[in-house]
Amino acid sequence: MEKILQKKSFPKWVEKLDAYEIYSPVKKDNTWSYEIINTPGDIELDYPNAVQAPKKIINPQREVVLEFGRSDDDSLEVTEVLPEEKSVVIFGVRPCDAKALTLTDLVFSGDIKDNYYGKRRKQTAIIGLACNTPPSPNCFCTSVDGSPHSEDGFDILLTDLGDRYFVKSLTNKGNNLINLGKGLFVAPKANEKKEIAKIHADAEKKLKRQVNDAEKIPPKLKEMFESPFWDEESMSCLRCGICTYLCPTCHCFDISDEVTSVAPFKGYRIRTWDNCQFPDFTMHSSGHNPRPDKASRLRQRIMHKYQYFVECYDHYQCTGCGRCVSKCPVGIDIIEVLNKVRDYG
Amino acid sequence: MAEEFEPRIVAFLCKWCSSAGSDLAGVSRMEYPPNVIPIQVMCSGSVSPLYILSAFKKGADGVLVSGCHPGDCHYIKGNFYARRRIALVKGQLEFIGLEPERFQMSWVSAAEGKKYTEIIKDFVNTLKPLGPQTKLRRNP
Amino acid sequence: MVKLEDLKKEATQILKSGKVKYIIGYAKGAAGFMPIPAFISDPEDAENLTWNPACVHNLTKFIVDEKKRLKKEKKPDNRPIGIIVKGCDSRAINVLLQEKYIDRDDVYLLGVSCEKTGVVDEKKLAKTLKGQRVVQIDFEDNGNFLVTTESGSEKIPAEDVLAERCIECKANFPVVFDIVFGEKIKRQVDKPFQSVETIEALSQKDRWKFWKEQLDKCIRCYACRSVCPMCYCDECVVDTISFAVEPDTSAEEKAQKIKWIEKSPNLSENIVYHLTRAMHLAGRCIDCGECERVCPLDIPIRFLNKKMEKDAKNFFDYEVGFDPDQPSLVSSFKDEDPEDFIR
Amino acid sequence: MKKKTGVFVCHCGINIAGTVDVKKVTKDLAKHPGVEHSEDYIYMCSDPGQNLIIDSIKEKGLDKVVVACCSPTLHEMTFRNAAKSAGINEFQCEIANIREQCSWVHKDMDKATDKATRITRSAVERVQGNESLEPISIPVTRRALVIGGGIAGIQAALDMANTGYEVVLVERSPSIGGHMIQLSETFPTLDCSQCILTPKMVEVSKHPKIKLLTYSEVQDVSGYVGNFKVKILKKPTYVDPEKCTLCDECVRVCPVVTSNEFDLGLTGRRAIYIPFPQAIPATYTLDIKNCPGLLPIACGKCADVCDPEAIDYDMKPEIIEEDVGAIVIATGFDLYEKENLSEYGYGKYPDVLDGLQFERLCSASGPTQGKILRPSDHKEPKEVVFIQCAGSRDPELHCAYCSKICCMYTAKHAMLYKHHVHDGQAYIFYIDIRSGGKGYEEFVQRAVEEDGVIYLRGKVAKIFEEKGKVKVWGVDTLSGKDIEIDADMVVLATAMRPSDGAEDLAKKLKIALDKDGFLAEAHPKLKPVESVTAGIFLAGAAQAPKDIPEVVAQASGAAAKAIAILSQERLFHSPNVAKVNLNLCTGCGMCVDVCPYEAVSLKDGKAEVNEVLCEGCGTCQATCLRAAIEVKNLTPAQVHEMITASLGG
Ligand SMILES: Cc1cc2nc3c(=O)[nH]c(=O)nc-3n(C[C@H](O)[C@H](O)[C@H](O)COP(=O)(O)OP(=O)(O)OC[C@H]3O[C@@H](n4cnc5c(N)ncnc54)[C@H](O)[C@@H]3O)c2cc1C
Ligand SMILES: Cc1cc2nc3c(=O)[nH]c(=O)nc-3n(C[C@H](O)[C@H](O)[C@H](O)COP(=O)(O)OP(=O)(O)OC[C@H]3O[C@@H](n4cnc5c(N)ncnc54)[C@H](O)[C@@H]3O)c2cc1C
Ligand code: SF4
Ligand code: SF4
Ligand code: SF4
Ligand code: SF4
Ligand code: SF4
Ligand code: SF4
Repeated sequence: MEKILQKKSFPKWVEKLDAYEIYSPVKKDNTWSYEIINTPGDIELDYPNAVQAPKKIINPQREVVLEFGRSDDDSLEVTEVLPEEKSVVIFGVRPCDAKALTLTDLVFSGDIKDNYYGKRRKQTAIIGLACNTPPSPNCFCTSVDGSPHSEDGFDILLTDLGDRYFVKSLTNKGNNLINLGKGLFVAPKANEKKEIAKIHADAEKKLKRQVNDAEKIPPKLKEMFESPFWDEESMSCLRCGICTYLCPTCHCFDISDEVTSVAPFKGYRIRTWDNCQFPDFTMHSSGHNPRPDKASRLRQRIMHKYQYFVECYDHYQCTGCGRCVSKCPVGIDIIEVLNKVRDYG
Repeated sequence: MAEEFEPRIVAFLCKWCSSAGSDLAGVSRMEYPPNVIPIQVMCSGSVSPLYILSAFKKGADGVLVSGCHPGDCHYIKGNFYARRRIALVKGQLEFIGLEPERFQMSWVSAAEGKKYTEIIKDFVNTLKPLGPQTKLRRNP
Repeated sequence: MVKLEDLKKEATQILKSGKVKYIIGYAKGAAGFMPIPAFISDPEDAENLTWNPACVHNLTKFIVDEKKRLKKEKKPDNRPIGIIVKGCDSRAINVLLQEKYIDRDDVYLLGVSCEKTGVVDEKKLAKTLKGQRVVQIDFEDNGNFLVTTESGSEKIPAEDVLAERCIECKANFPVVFDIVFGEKIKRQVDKPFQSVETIEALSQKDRWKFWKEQLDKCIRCYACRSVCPMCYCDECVVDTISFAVEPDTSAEEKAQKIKWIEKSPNLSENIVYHLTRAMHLAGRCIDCGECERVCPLDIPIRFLNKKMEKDAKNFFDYEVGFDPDQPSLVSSFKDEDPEDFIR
Repeated sequence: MKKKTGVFVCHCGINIAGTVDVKKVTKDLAKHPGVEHSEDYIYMCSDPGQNLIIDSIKEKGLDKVVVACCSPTLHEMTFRNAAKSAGINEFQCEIANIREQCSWVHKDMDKATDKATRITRSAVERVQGNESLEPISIPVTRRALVIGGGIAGIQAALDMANTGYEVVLVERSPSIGGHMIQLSETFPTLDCSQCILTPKMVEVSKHPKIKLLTYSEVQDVSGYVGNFKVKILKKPTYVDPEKCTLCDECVRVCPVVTSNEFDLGLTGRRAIYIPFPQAIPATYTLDIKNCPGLLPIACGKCADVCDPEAIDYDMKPEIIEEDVGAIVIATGFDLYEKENLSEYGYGKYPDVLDGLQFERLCSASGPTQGKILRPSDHKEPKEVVFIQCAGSRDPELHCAYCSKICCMYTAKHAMLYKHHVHDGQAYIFYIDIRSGGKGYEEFVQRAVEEDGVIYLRGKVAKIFEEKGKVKVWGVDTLSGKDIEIDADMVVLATAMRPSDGAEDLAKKLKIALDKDGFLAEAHPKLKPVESVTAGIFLAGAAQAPKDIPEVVAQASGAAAKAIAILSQERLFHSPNVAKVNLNLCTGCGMCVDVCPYEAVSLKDGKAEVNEVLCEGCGTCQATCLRAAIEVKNLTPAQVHEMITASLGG
C-alpha cells in the first residue's frame, strides 16, 4: 500500500495509535535514543541515527526468563517469565537497523525458535524512515547489499518529501496501522512517485564511504585465520564492548542466575547481551581461553560478520550503519579493515 | 493502618572496640532498637567501600561503620586508614544524591556501650522519616 | 610551539638507533580529522606521526597493554617503548611508576606541550561548527585553534571547544619526560573544580535526579574502564568479565568469585560499578578525561572522579601524578585528617 | 562439595529464650541453604549441651557448626574445642551472638527473634566459607638480645639470664652503666647510685649466660618473633681486654687531652682511657677519633709502654651475627642540649650547668671529689638557682612533654647542695611540682622544711653573667613580683630526650616512634612494654622519661614478656592471616604501605605475607584494589554473603 501523509496530519495519525506502546527517537542531553513517548509531539523524525539501534527494544539487554525460589515446604518452584503481551510501534527506524532485524530473525526465528525474541518481534511494528541524507558520516550500507531506502524488515517505510511523507506499507501489520488513520492518507500522484525515485537515487550517491567488491571478502577471510594481520589491526583495540553492543546485528547473549535473597531463597534467571570483545566471552572453566587476545577477538568480530554468517545464511552480518566506526574510541574502522582484507596479500 | 517504617541498619563493628562496646551495652542490659544487624570485622580498616555499597544495594536503609577511637586501634593505625577511606565514600554517596544521614561512621570504645546505644537510637530516629532507601537498592 | 618536524626527527633517530622497541604516537585516521593511536617500529613510518589538538587519546594505556603482553612472552624484548605524552598522560606515567606497574626505563617519554590550550572536545567542536565537517585542526598562537573544514579555514578561540578536563587542567605540560617538545606556558586555572561544584551546588534531590538519569543509560560496555590506564587489573573486582582464570586457579577460587554486581545493566548495578570505579581511582585518576570521552552514551562519569580528586585535595591535600614516590592516597594518612563527620 | 552445617541455638536459661523465640530461630535456620541440622538447648555451654553438639557432628557427619549463643569472647573457645573433639577442624565453628547483641538489649519478641535469625544466618554464611586451618607454629631461638646497657638493659639482661636464657647485651659506649652510673645519690632514699649499680654491672660481666658486647652497635635486624637475625658491629678498642692489667701506664704517656664525656666536659681525658674506674668491661679504649693516627703510627707511645702488649693498632671492626628469639630495647635518653636554650645563654656560661653535670659535681668520684665548687673559679657557690622544666613543657620552642623526673631530681639537687654547703641558699623556679610516687611528696617536703629550699613558682626570663655572678631574672607568679637573684651558679633541669640514634635503630627494627621521638609502645595502657612488633620489647627511658624504680619495673616487665616467648619451644600464631592471590596481585605495594606490622613485602613483583607477623587485621584487604589479598576466614566473599544474609536480600 502506498500513500501520502501530510506532515501536519502525522500527529493525528499517531493519536489513533493509542492502543500501542510507541517508541521514537528522542534527544536526551546530546544523544539520540529510542524511548517510549507520551504524546505525538514527542516524535522527532529529523535526527541522525540513534546511538543504540532499536534492537534494544526487541532484544533487550536484560530479559528475565525464569523466576525461581524455594517454597514453604522446601520444594523448588520455577516459573517461566515471558515478555509482556502488548502491541508496540517503533517510529523512525533506519533501513540499516531494520535490515539488521531480518538478520537476527535468521538466528532466533530460524530452525530454533526463540520465544522471547519471536514474541517481541511479532508484536512490534517497525516504521522506518528512508535516509535522504546519510545519518552518519560513516554509513556504507550500499556496500553490504543495503540501501538508504531498503525496505527489508519494515512494516512501513516513510520517505520525507518536505511537507509530506511518502508512506509505503509492506506488511499487513503496516496496512492495519494505516487503516487506523483512515482519512488522513491519500494516494500518491505520479509525479510524486518520480520525486521519490529521484530522492532515493540521490541518497545513494551521498554516501561517503564504501567497501568495493565486498563479495571478495568472505573467501579471502577464510584464508586469513592465522594471519598476523589481526595482530597489527588490533594493536589499539581496547577490548571494550562498544562496537558489538552498539551493532544492530550483534545478538550474542549470556544467561545467569541472580539470587536476590538467600532466605527465603529467591531469584531470577536472566538473559543479558554478551560481547565477543570481552575476554571472558570464551573463557573455559579450565582457565583455557581459545581467544586469548584482542587480535583473536577482532578477528572473530570480522569473521563472524563477513565469513561465518555468510556461510550459514548467505548474508553479511553487517548492514553498514557505521556505528562501530564512529563510536570506536580508538578509530578502529571496519571499512578500513575490510578494504585491507580485500587487498591483503 | 500502615505499619510504622522500620529501617534496617547494617553495622560493621570492629572486633576490639565497637563490637566489645556493643557487647557491653548487652551486658548492661541497655535497651536500643532492634533495627541494627551487627557484622563483626577485625578492624574498621578492613571495611572495603564495596561492603558499604553492597549493603545499600541489598536493601540496607542505613550503614554504620564503627571502630576504635584514633590512637586506640588494636592494630595501631587501621582506623586512620578507615577514616580516610570512609570520608571519600561518604563524599561520593552524597555526591550522587544519597541522603547523607544514611551512612555514618563512629568511634565506639569497648567501654562506650552507652554511646553505642545512643548512636543506634539516633540513627533509627533519623532514618524513620526518610523512609526506605530505594536509590541504591537493587531493582528487581 | 611543538615543531612536528623535530618530533619526527627524534622519533626516526631513536627507532634507527634501536633505543626504543617502537613508538606509540598519533597518526592520521582513515576518515575524519580525529587521529588514531599509531604503533611505529619502522623509522620510515615516523613520517606518519602527527600532533594536533585532536590528539585526545591517553596513549599510556598502551604501555599497560605492552606490559601485559611482555608478561606472557617467553623471551621478552624489554627495550623501552617510546611514547608521546601530554601533561595529563605524563601524570599517568607517574602513577604507573608509583604503583610499580612500570619501571622508569620501560618507557622513553616524548613529552609534548599542550601550549596554552589543550585538546579539543569533538562534540563541542561539532556544535560550534554547526555540522560543517572538520578536515584538520591545528594549534595556533595565542590560545586559538585553526580549524579547516570542507568549506575553508577559520580561527576559533580554543576555550570554546576545549575538552572540559583541559579547562581544569593543573599542568598542561609534561611533569616527567625524556625529551620534550614545545614550551611550558602555564594557563591560569582559577577554578580547578568548577565542574564538580556545579553538581555539588544542586540540591540532594536534584543531584539524585541527575545521576539516576545518567547512570540509567549505562550499557556497561566498559569502555570507560577499558580506556583507562589505571584500570589495569587483570580482573576487575566488580564483575567477572575478565576473570583472571589461570591454570592454577582452584575450583574454590572460581566458586568464591564474588558477585558484587550482577550482569544486569540495572541502575543499582550500574551505580555500584561506577562508585567502585571511582573509589578505585581515588588518588589515581589523573583526569585525562578519556573515560568520559569514550562513553558512547555521553554519561559524564568524569564528575565522579573529579569529585574524588577534589575531596583528596581538600581533605588530605593530596594531588595525583606529580610525585611517583609519594605513598598512594588510601595507603597513607595524616593524624590531622578530617573526622568531623565521625561521631 | 555440599556443606553440612549444624546450627545449635542456646536458650541460656531465659537469658536468650526470654526475648528470642528460640524454637522459631531453630526452625527457620533448619531451612537455610546448607544447613543439615538445627537444634536448640537450654544451656549449650554445659556438658550435656556440648555433648549434644559433639554427638550431632558425629551422627550427622556435620562439617560446619554455628552456635547461636552469647558473645564469642565468652565461649568461642569452648565450642571450638567441642567441635575439635568431635573430629572437625576448630575453625569450622562460628558463634552467632544473639545474647549481648540481641536478647539482652531488646524487648519486642518478634523483632528480637527476627534479628537473632538474621545474625545466625549471617554466621552460617560465614562458616560456610571458612577454611580448615591449623595454628601456625614457629620454632623459637631461645636466646635474647638486649640493646643498651643502662640500668634498664642491665636489669632486663640479668632477669632473663637468671631464668636460664642466654642474653646478648649490646652497649654502644665502652662501658655499661648508662646514665645511672653518673649519678651521685638517688631520690627518694638518697642512696649512692654507683654503690647500688656496680654490683649489678659486675654480675653482668661475670654471668655465664650473658654475652656482653660493648663498644658495639646493632647494624641490621631481620626475621620475626622467635627468629630474629641480628648483625652487630663491634668497633675496635685497640686494647685487648684479656691482656690489659689496668696499670694505667698508657694514659700517663698519652699526649692527647680531650673532653671527658663521663664528666660531661667538666674534666678532660686522654685519647686512651678508661671511662670511669668501675667500668665494665674493665679495660681501656683507644679513642681513634682523637688519637693522632695509627697508620703510619704517628705517636705509638702507649703501645711502647704497655708491657703486656695489650695494645693492638691492627684491631679491625668486627661483624658479629646472633640469632635470638626476643629483643629488649633499652637505649635510654640524653639530655636536651643547653645549647638550644637561648633564654639561658645557649650553654655558654661556665657556671650554668645541666643536671647531669651537677650530679658529677656532687659525686664523690666526680671532678671535685664531691665538693660543690663552681667550674669558673672553683669557689663554693653560696646562692644556687635551680630551674625546672628547662626545655620541657614548651610546645612552641622546645619539648612539649613533661620530663617527669626533674621535679624530683631538682629537689634532690637542692638537698644535696645544702648537705654540702650548709650556709648556702637554694632557689628553685618551677611551674608545678609533680611528685607522684611512693615517698616522693615527702621528699619534696623535706627539701623545703629541712633544707630551707626556696621554691619560686614562675618562669625565668633571662640569665646572664655579670661581675662574676650569674644574674637570674624571673617572676614569682604567686606574688606577682619580679625577682632578680645574683646567683653563683645555675642548674638547669633540662628535658630528657630520646638518645641519639633512637630513630635510626627504630627503623632497623621496624618499630614506631611516638610524636616526641621516644619508642612507641603497642598500647599506652595495656601493652606498655611491648613494641608494635611481636617479640620486641621496650624498657627504660627509651620509651618515655622515667626514674630508676620505674625503669627497673619496666625492664623486669620486658624481661618477663621476652621470657614468655623464650620459655616455649614453638610459638603458635593465629592462622587467620592474610593470603595473596598471585594471579591478581600486580605488585603495587599498597598493602605493604598499610600493614601495621610490616607483614607484607614485595617479592618478585608480588605481595608476600609473612604469616608470623600478620595479625589478620584486614587493612590490606580493604586497601587492595584487586582483591588480591584477603584474610583467611573473614574474606570479602564471606562478608558479602554475611551482608546478604543479614538483610535477607
Ligand atoms: C640529672 C639526673 C638525675 C637523676 N636522678 C635520679 C635519681 O635520683 N633517682 C632516679 O630514680 N632516677 C634519676 N634519674 C633518672 C635516671 O637517670 C634514669 O631513669 C635512668 O638512668 C634510665 O636508665 P636507662 O637504662 O633507661 O637509660 P640510660 O641510663 O640512658 O642507658 C642507656 C644505655 O644505652 C646505651 N645506648 C644508647 N643507644 C644505644 C644504641 N643504639 N646501641 C647500644 N647502646 C646504646 C647508652 O650508651 C647507655 O649506656 C636522673 C636523671 C638525670 C638526668
Ligand atoms: C577515679 C580513678 C580514675 C582513674 N583513671 C585512670 C585512667 O584514666 N587511666 C589510668 O591509666 N588509670 C586510672 N586510674 C588508676 C587505675 O584504676 C589503677 O591503676 C588500676 O585499676 C590498678 O589496678 P590493680 O590491679 O593494681 O588494682 P585494683 O584495680 O584495685 O584491683 C585489685 C583487685 O584485688 C582484689 N583484692 C584486694 N585485696 C584482696 C585480697 N586480700 N585477696 C584477694 N583479692 C583481693 C580486689 O578486690 C581487686 O579486684 C584511675 C583510678 C581512679 C581511682
Ligand atoms: S574495536 Fe573499538 S569499539 Fe571495538 S572493542 Fe576495540 S576499541 Fe572497543
Ligand atoms: S558491524 Fe558496524 S557497521 Fe556493521 S552493522 Fe554492526 S555496527 Fe553497523
Ligand atoms: S563507557 Fe559509558 S556506557 Fe560504557 S560502561 Fe562506561 S559509562 Fe557505561
Ligand atoms: S578515570 Fe578516566 S580520567 Fe581518570 S585516568 Fe582513567 S580514563 Fe583518565
Ligand atoms: S595491594 Fe594488592 S595488588 Fe597491590 S601489592 Fe598488595 S596484594 Fe598486590
Ligand atoms: S591482615 Fe593486617 S597484619 Fe595481616 S598483612 Fe594485612 S594489613 Fe598486615
